Amino acid sequence: MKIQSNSEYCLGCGLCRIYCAAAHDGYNGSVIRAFKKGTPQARAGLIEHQQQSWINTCRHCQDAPCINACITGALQKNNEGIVFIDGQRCVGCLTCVMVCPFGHIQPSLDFSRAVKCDLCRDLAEAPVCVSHCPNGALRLIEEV
Amino acid sequence: MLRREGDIRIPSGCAIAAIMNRKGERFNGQQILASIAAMHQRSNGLGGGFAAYGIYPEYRDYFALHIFYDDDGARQICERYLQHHFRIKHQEPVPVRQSRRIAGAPLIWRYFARPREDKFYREHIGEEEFVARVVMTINADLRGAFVASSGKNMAAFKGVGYPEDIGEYYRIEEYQAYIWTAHGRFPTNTPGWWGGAHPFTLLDWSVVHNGEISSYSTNRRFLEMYGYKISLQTDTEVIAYAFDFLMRRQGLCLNDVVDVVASPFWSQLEEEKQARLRRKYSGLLLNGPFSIIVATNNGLVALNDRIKLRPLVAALQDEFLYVASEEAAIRVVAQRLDRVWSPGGGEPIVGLLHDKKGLLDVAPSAIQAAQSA
Amino acid sequence: MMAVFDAVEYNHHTLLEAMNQSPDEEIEVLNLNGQRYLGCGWKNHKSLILHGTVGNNLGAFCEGPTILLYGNGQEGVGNTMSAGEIIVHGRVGDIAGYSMRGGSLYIRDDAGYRLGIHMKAYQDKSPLIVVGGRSGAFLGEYMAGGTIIILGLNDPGFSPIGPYCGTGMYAGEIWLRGEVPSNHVADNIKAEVFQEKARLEVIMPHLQRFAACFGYDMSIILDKPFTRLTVVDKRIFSRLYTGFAG
Amino acid sequence: MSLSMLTPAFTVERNQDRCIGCGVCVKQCGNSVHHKDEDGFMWVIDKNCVGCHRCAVLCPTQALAIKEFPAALRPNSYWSTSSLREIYAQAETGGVLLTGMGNPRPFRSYFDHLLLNASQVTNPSIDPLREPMELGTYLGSQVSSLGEREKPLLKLDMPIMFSAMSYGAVSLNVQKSLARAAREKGTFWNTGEGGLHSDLQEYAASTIVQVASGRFGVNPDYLNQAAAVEIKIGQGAKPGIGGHLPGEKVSADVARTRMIPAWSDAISPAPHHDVYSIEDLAQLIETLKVATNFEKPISVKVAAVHNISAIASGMVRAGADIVAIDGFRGATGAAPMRIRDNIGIPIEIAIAQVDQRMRDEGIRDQASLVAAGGIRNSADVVKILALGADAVYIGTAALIALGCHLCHTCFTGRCNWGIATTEAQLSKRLNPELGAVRAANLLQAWEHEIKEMMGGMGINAVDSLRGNRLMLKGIGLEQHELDLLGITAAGY
Repeated sequence: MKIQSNSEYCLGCGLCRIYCAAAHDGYNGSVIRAFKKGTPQARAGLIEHQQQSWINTCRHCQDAPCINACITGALQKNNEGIVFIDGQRCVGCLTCVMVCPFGHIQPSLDFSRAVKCDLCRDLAEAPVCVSHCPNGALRLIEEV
Repeated sequence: MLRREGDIRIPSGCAIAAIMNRKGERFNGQQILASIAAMHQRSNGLGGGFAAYGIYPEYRDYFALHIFYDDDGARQICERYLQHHFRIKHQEPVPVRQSRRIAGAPLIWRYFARPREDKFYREHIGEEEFVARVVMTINADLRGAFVASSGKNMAAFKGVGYPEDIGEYYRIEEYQAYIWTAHGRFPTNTPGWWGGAHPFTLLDWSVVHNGEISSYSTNRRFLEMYGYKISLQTDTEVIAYAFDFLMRRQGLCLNDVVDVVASPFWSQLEEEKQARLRRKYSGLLLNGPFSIIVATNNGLVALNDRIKLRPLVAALQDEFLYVASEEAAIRVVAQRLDRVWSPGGGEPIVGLLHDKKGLLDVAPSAIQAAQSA
Repeated sequence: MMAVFDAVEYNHHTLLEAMNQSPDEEIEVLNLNGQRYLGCGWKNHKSLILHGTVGNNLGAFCEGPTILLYGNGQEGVGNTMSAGEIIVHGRVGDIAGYSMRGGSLYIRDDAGYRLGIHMKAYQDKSPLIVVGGRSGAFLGEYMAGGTIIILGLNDPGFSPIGPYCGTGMYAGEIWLRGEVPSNHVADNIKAEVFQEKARLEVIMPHLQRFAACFGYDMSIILDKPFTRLTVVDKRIFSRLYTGFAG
Repeated sequence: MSLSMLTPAFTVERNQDRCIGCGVCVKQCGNSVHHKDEDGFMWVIDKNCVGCHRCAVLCPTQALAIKEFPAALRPNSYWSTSSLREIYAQAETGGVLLTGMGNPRPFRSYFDHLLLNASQVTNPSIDPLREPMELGTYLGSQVSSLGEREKPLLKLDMPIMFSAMSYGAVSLNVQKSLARAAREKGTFWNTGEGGLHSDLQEYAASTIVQVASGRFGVNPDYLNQAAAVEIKIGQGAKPGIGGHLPGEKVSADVARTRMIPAWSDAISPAPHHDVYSIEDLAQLIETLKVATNFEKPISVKVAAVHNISAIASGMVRAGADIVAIDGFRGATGAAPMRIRDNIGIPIEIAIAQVDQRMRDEGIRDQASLVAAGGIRNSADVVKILALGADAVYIGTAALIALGCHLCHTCFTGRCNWGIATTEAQLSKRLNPELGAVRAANLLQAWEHEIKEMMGGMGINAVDSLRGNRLMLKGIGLEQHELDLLGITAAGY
């Protein structure tokens, strides 16, 4: 599974990143609380180039270099194919940040750990970036 | 002040019945009287009536005009109008039997007449169209006069009261007919006007009807486009005109008329012709609950709306065809029946005289469908 | 193969039907008088040879056919035509070439009012009208592309165009043989008089085609200077409006 | 002129307790209302705001409120604020006031003075969820006798079509959305006068193509691939005047579809120059019938004007198979404001009068009647059908379903909702996949509601609703208005 971005309909508004940031780090999607009280960090990037824009987020690679490189086994793939970080095990060595060929994994703002897209695996619904895209430019697709 | 039928639309509920001898052998009105009386609870004493076919053999070539008058003045005005348009062979008051239970009866006269040729030739119309126009003009424009029936060798006997009392009043047991239809009415208010009772007629057509047609205004405005003057504001009137329009003026066969007034749903259409009929005459789809018996001088058709919101039962015994709102109304006059059945929505029951098939041009499939139903 | 129809033997609709159903590439129709919609909506390369006075909308909405008319046309000749050629050995009525998008229209004699109104060019298509005689008023009104040439060959004493020529025009060219009264030409039009033949290069093929169609000698056509009318400001109404959200 | 006396129409209030400075508003506003400095300071230019609500809708914290600008002029019930603003604008520019969408003035809406009937006791109401309920409608002429070949008809699964809105006036994504929704719901969309884009040819069977005075994109293929051809004589928002698509909106793609050069103005003359009279209309109708081999119904669309019943009668006699009438609430991408707000009559009265006139003349079967201009909801549809229309066109309602917030500035071409624009960056804001779903949802919702209302009346086919004026009663109307509508007052 991964997020597919259709640049034909991506407006570059950035709402995907805002809702992404609010969905994680304990604010359960409340944008105001996340941004006014916390230090929100989006798990996806937005690339804009010549009036085109698209989301840059984890591809959840089949043979993921980040999993192979992780020194503590914090990076794992679940049975749905989602590549995620087990926060208990991550020691913040940031090896994964260096090996990701797409530059998707980021250090947390305090550099204590790595953060990445986990396709909102804790939520019952679609990832928040998909459900909040105002123009249907993002889709969750099965293939890798 | 209470407004009279025609000034206001009065929905009603009803009972209907018909008895027909398919050989054309005549019988008196006692059976139909018993049949409609058996459904006393379906009416409320504010309307009853009968249509009888074959009752005037001595005047079979004359239009039998039965006319209600509010008073003698109205009669004189109307008779001058009739003299102007018809040559009248014979005229007389319709014989009645006075009864405590019948009040407020109008003057009721009958005329056996033929149109003056110079009149309808001048307008380049046929005899029947001429009579239809005269009847509609009297009903719409001559205050105090109302044509209760205008066909040949037939008449409508109707008024305010329970149908059994109306039958007694008109002495219908003294008439011999091969088709009898009857109606008991339950109108929703009480102006009590004799013209508003059923059957409603035009030329040889008579209609008795149970139910209210929700498409009334659509049907009415469609017919008005073709010159029909709708004076009564009752569903029954537009049904009679619809049959007259489709069969006499448009030349459709009965089968096709049924496909117009009780058209199958689009999803149930079996042939393109039905779709064509529905598109062309969509304004005559009778929508809403009804069971009707439409009679003419060579037969009758009984029909339910297409989703069958009203009851209707038919029965056959030898040459007799019985139709009624309730089976009990048939059993009361014929204990032994060859066959009893309830037709589905939009399935006509057709009864035709054996020797007069040509007149009411029914497609053979309709007869088969009715007989095998 | 050529099919020949005698219009007298048909009514209006049966003639159109017979012509439409004819498989022949060339169709000749005799004794026409007022039959409308001939060649209307045709999308083909058939040839139509017509004799008589044809009814309105000859070749309307057509795309491709060649129509040769020996006689006069009425209103709407070549109305909204997209491609093809109509050659009229006679005169035509009003609004010939209305909204024409392509193809050409050669008229030997006069044309009526509003000739070539709302003509427009599109991609490789550029409609053309050549009139041997004069045209009525409002020539090239709303014109948005293409070429109209008026030769004024039949009435040497009169102006080849009526008043209000080129009103609301915003593209295309109108060429007139001779010089024209300035009060006949709309405000927004620039008139240039070309004496030298070299300047006529762009319209020369059209003039030659006209001469060949109707048997004119080129020297007669070229015995006067030509005036070219073009638009000064393509957006004359751009300041007419003021936006207001109401 | 240096000083503008116009105060802003709207003011944008930003709730700082809610604003997170994300800048979505800045990116979404095509009118440069919202700004964000490098240091994160956010500020607005109120006078640029048209009240389209794009920013407020997309703001993730609902921090934005768009309000009427509070600098109220001295109250004056005759010289309203808008009267003054209009004069200031004209004094500054010398221009004709140009505006968009439909007439917003507080004229009486007859729809709002009509009440529907329902069955009680004397006949049963019908439950549309469980019993059959037919909304299928055929549009066209029904005069051919049963022995002849039937005239061409349009089959609608429900009596609602999408109004003509041309590519150029609206974005291609609007047309894609409506075309898909129309095909899915068994109805039709209308190209408007701007031609049929190549991407939309797959929807040709659900398409009514227009022939207007500009004849844009009209050629034999255009006419023959459509389900029906509509001659556009007039439009409810601007009866009697033509159209003018400014060159800025004529992008290469629009130009290709209209078959004109790019970036040139696209002018639709006020009249069709081959229709100066009713017999000319007959000629154009027949020309189009000949050009389409008598296989397409020909519709003629006119604006509802004072003598509409005589005009409609003439149109029917001229051979129109469908008469489409656009009431004075009909919308437009651009119209002179004085024209839009002062010309024409309500569609309710026009339909009532035309339907009755056609019946009086015995020609109601010769053509179908389509009502357009201000149909806001399913009850309006039911009411106009009961007054006599066979079907309706919806335009404004369809655009609102796609996101239009009725800011009335379509003429700028900078529609923030991606609707009335041909700019690629703006039109991409309407994803036609989502648009098609929204438009189809609207049709589906109205379809259910119409069935509910018909079921309540005890009617199970739209055939029996058409012209069924007994199902309508007037409330708060004068006798002459009731007479014009051919109905009686509530309680009568």
